[in-house]
Amino acid sequence: MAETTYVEAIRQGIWEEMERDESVFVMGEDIAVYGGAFKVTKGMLERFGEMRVVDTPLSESAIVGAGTGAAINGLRPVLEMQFADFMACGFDQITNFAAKCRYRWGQAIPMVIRAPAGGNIHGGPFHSQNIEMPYVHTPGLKVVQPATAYDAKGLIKASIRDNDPVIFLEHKYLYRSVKEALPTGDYTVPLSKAQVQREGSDISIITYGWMVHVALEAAERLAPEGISIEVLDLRTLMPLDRSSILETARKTSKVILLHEDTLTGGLGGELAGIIAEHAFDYLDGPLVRIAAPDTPVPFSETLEKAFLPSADRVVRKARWLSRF
Amino acid sequence: MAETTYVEAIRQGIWEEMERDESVFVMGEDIAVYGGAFKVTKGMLERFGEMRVVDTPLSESAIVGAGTGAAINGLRPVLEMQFADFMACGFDQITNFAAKCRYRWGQAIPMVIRAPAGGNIHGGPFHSQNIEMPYVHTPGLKVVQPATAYDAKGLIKASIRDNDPVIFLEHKYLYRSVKEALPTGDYTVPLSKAQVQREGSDISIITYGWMVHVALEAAERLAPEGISIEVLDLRTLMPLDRSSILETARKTSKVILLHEDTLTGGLGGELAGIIAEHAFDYLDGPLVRIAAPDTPVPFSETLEKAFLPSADRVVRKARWLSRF
Amino acid sequence: MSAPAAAHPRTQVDRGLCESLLYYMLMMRELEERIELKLYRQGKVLGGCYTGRGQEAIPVGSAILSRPGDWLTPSHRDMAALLIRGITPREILAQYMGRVSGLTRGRDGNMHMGCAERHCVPIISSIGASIPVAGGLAFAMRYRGESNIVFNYSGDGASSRGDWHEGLNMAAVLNLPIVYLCNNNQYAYSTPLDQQMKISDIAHRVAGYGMPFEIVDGNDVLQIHEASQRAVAHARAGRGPYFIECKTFRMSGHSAHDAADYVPTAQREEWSRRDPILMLQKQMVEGMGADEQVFVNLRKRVLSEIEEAVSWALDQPFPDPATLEDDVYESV
Amino acid sequence: MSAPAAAHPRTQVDRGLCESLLYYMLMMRELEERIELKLYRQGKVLGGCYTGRGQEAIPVGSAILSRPGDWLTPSHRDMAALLIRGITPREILAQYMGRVSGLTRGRDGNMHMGCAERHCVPIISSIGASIPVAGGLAFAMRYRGESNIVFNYSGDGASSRGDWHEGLNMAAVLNLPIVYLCNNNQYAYSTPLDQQMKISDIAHRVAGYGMPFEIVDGNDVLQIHEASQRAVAHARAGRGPYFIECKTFRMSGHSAHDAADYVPTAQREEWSRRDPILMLQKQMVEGMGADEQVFVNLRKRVLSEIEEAVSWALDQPFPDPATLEDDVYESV
Ligand SMILES: Cc1ncc(C[n+]2csc(CCOP(=O)(O)OP(=O)(O)O)c2C)c(N)n1
Ligand SMILES: Cc1ncc(C[n+]2csc(CCOP(=O)(O)OP(=O)(O)O)c2C)c(N)n1
Ligand SMILES: [Mg+2]
Ligand SMILES: [Mg+2]
Repeated sequence: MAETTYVEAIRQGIWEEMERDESVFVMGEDIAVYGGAFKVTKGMLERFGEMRVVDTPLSESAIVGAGTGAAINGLRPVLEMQFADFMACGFDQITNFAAKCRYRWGQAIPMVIRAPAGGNIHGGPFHSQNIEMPYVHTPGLKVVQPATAYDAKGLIKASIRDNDPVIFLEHKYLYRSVKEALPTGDYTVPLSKAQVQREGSDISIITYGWMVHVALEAAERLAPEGISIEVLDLRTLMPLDRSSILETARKTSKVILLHEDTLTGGLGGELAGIIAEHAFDYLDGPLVRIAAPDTPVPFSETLEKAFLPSADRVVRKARWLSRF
Repeated sequence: MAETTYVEAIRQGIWEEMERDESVFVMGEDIAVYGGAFKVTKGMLERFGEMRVVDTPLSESAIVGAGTGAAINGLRPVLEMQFADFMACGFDQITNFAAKCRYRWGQAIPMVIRAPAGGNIHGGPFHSQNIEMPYVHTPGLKVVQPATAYDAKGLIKASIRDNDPVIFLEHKYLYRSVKEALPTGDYTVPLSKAQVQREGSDISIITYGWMVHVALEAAERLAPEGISIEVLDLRTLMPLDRSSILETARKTSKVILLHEDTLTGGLGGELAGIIAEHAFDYLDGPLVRIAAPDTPVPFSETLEKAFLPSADRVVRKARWLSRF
Repeated sequence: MSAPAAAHPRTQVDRGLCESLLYYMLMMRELEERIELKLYRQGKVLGGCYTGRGQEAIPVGSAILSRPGDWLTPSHRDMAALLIRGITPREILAQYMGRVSGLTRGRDGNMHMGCAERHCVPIISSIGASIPVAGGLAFAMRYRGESNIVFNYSGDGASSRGDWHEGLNMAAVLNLPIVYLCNNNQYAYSTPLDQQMKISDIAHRVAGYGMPFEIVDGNDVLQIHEASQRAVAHARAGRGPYFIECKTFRMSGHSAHDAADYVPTAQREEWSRRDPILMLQKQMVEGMGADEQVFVNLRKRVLSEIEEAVSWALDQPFPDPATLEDDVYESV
Repeated sequence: MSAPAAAHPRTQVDRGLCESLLYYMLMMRELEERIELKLYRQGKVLGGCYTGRGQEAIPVGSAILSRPGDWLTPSHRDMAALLIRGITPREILAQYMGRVSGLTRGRDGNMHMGCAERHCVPIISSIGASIPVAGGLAFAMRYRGESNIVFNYSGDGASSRGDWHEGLNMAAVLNLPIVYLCNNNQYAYSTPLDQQMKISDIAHRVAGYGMPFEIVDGNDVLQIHEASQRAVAHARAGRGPYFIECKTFRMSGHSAHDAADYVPTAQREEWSRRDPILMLQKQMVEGMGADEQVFVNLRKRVLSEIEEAVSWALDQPFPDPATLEDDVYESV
């Protein structure tokens, strides 16, 4: 059976939802004729026409504002930010308006904002950032990041069907580096459900996005040493699947919180807060955070490599924690 | 000796720095003739003139961008956001440009962005938010929030003298509700130094801003019950004073992390992460977070009161924790 | 005040329409007075308190043309737009007082109100943000091939915001059915026009988007009504957005706490002679022989409706704190 | 191409100036070719790779007028502006290759380069963001009463951004000494002008800020130089900002990975006949009797300088990972 890449899985997911539901449309910069900077919307213009595949001027704030307006008026917009980094230009519209509509006036905003995020592509400070936290921190928004092609397709479809605004973070490095055979036919992956990607008994690694693969690699390397790692892929970062988080923490009693995003104010802290409050009695060792250091994302290979959390670092920390 | 309010302390601090250093100027909406929405810049136009007290059009992004440009070209801008909530409109300039200048090209940005933040003033969803976290999470920025008039003056002066961009959060409820006698003469309060506001031995409450006062009230009420509370006021949220945080955690072994900001992705998680990793062996009970729930800030009194963390809630949680 | 191109011939207006316009202007005026001068001072209205005193002609002359399928995005000085959409003084008063029966059920305050059923987007505090949002509302109308349109309201201050620019440009490029009503009341909070921009007419900025525009006397409801008719016809016909700049004046402080000392007395006095309600009444007397008694009766009716609504609203409960965390996400 | 008001008489240019202009245009062209067609394909340059092929006249004709105290905020198609400021091919090449001796010491990549000492702000990726920043740089000049000015460079795409609007308006209101060079190369990435705006001249938008503007042939370096002289004189004299729209064309994909299939062949061919380097050479031959040998020599000089710089840059070390966390904050 043919394998489908992560990027193609997202494309298929959007495509299928557009076939299913006339109110779904895509909008963004360079997404129609060009098919998007990463080709996620390739071919859609030809299939769905100009009204449903909308190229816009270079105006992130207007894209988000217009998406929100369209959602209020009965459509289901799927917006593309060319790079997640530039979502900062629409920050006010997202956090002050879209996120608060349901609470303020009971208005659903069934909108997805897709954003290619993450590093390891030599993108430098402006094209490599992980931007989940300000959105995780905004009540009213949901935040999703798939790690696999299967989840990418299932989660984008679930996000489009969801009646709340969803920030859908796509990892640029995974676009073409992961693939798998996908089921034919319609399926979705539910939001706010984490998934154990590898079972283990000694240490839990809680993570998401590209780092799921880094964690799995580390787990593989640690197995022969008799260190059994459980890898929990959060998949949805807000609202978090607290019960899966607490369950794995209680099971192994030792937890590593791993993310590509920078350390301070990253999701690792939130996870530590949940676990240290609600599973404290089960813990047999410190909660260990592994993250990028608190710097912009550097460009040069030597620096970017040192910046990004690696399987080596996870292996070393896990060994240390296992001796606790 | 006459007492000085928090708002007046900030005004004095800026004023003195403008007297001291010709390169300091203030810029923002309605700050010149009108003296600012909260009157922090009152009288400055008359004293320092139009070139140093600059009214701008309603353009937050341009204010921040222009401030950054002025800082690059040798000035020390002190920018006012009319409400912290609207800083969202300048998010890209702050996080993508100002924050990264030193790292990218060695360019110092000695700029302060002042922002009236926080609730308890019936401001509703758009005029009550605590917005520290996206900035705490941006390497290159410093984030400060004073809790007392003394610190307000000392910290604004230190922030203006600092050579990195500082987000200076002023709590609107404290503006006129706290005051004290201030030393005459020049003084500063160093950034990145937390302060123990009350010594105690049973439980540490780590907090900042208005919540320092809530914590102190709770401590006062708990004292007769024999529960001795230590209150640590962070004052600077980024870079954090990790050693003071760890010191109080190790001292009391029980910690409450308290903030007015909403729970998920709030600073409490970061603090939990630091403590659960680096003081794990000292802990005698779960790390308890007390924060606002994950909702927009509601307007109506009944709701806002339920939303904001209260001394009652702190007292109840502290009693529970003390029995651990 | 001049139109961009040809002068427009004055159309006939009937007396029924004028009475309707007058009713809404009076209702807005009196309701806001009641809120600001009584309820706010009595501490029944908390937080900020903004009014559109002197600007009533703008929402009234335009929103009266709206159809049920249209959407409106009023600014904080356009209460009458809500009234025209069928939102009641009861609901508005309960909103201002943070009661659960208010339009936002106490979650939001004062003029931050709107209503999905009646197609009014509650104001977005971030000034200018409603411009792109109007674009999206209108986009959905084009998407479905409707002839509905959006009425967007904003002030001079908004025209300094990036969102204003992005939103107007996008509307022009995508040919969206929007009528923009710009209330140029000469101040953004304390900032006079000449510190906001180096031009005198905001409408001229709009030429840079390739969009037709007009400049009208914002205190003359009939002028606004006429210009709006042209604009509405243009937008409904699928010819894209249309911009109307209404020259007016804020006959109050920015909000109730602001004494507006920064406004020169002469300027305020000049505009106080141009009260839009008195202007319409004069037009009705001179043009259609209406007599004072009509106005007295109308005002009486307005005041008694307000009276009734105030006592109703004062009886409404505050929201139950137990509902604090509802409605952040869809409950499933 | 037309100017806004009166036509400007052509000023005399001397041959020395022309040679200087030609040198920088050639250097930019050849250096970028070397980077894109060799180093990038060899994997020596990672990440994106953008060039300003066909647009060299714009930075060259304008930045040549800058004085040491001026500041420049070049866009991603203005490498020659950096060269004119004294930044060397060595530094640029090391920058592209992520070496520690590059302008950002490997922290940032390719054209994201600048230099505080030589008063060039490295490009801010968020398109349009440099416009408000230019305002602040210029504000500091006014603050100190200097006659220095800012040269700001941006593209047609930038004119859709809110920052563009906010920044230009603020510059007009505060009367800031800025010369804006807008390279209207007819595309923002894949998006042609008519999908970006419903007007044909960006400069006309600037009228809405109350700012003088000109529209020039962006491939004619002498026209740009002349217009820039007027603009620079205006700004240095304290008369505020000035906007020059340069009609040009992007003779490459958006970046090295983009084949630009969306550009109609006829359009590309038309513009390829208007190469700015050949145009200047023609003007030099026809107007001042320069002969081909001059051009051949100049090109040789450029190529050998590049050769030398490439081998130097290839020898430079990559940054030491131990320095990863330096320079986020001032070290005290
Ligand atoms: C982005 C943003 N910045 C600042 C404010 C604070 N503020 C509220 S209204 C206002 C003035 C608005 O002026 P204008 O658009 O002319 O409307 P007017 O109040 O005159 O009707 C300001 C500065 C805001 N609401 N949003
Ligand atoms: C805010 C923002 N959105 C999107 C991008 C991605 N992007 C980089 S360059 C570009 C096109 C810019 O067009 P223009 O301003 O005309 O400059 P040109 O590349 O044509 O010289 C885009 C969309 C960006 N850098 N910044
Ligand atoms: Mg106004
Ligand atoms: Mg372009």
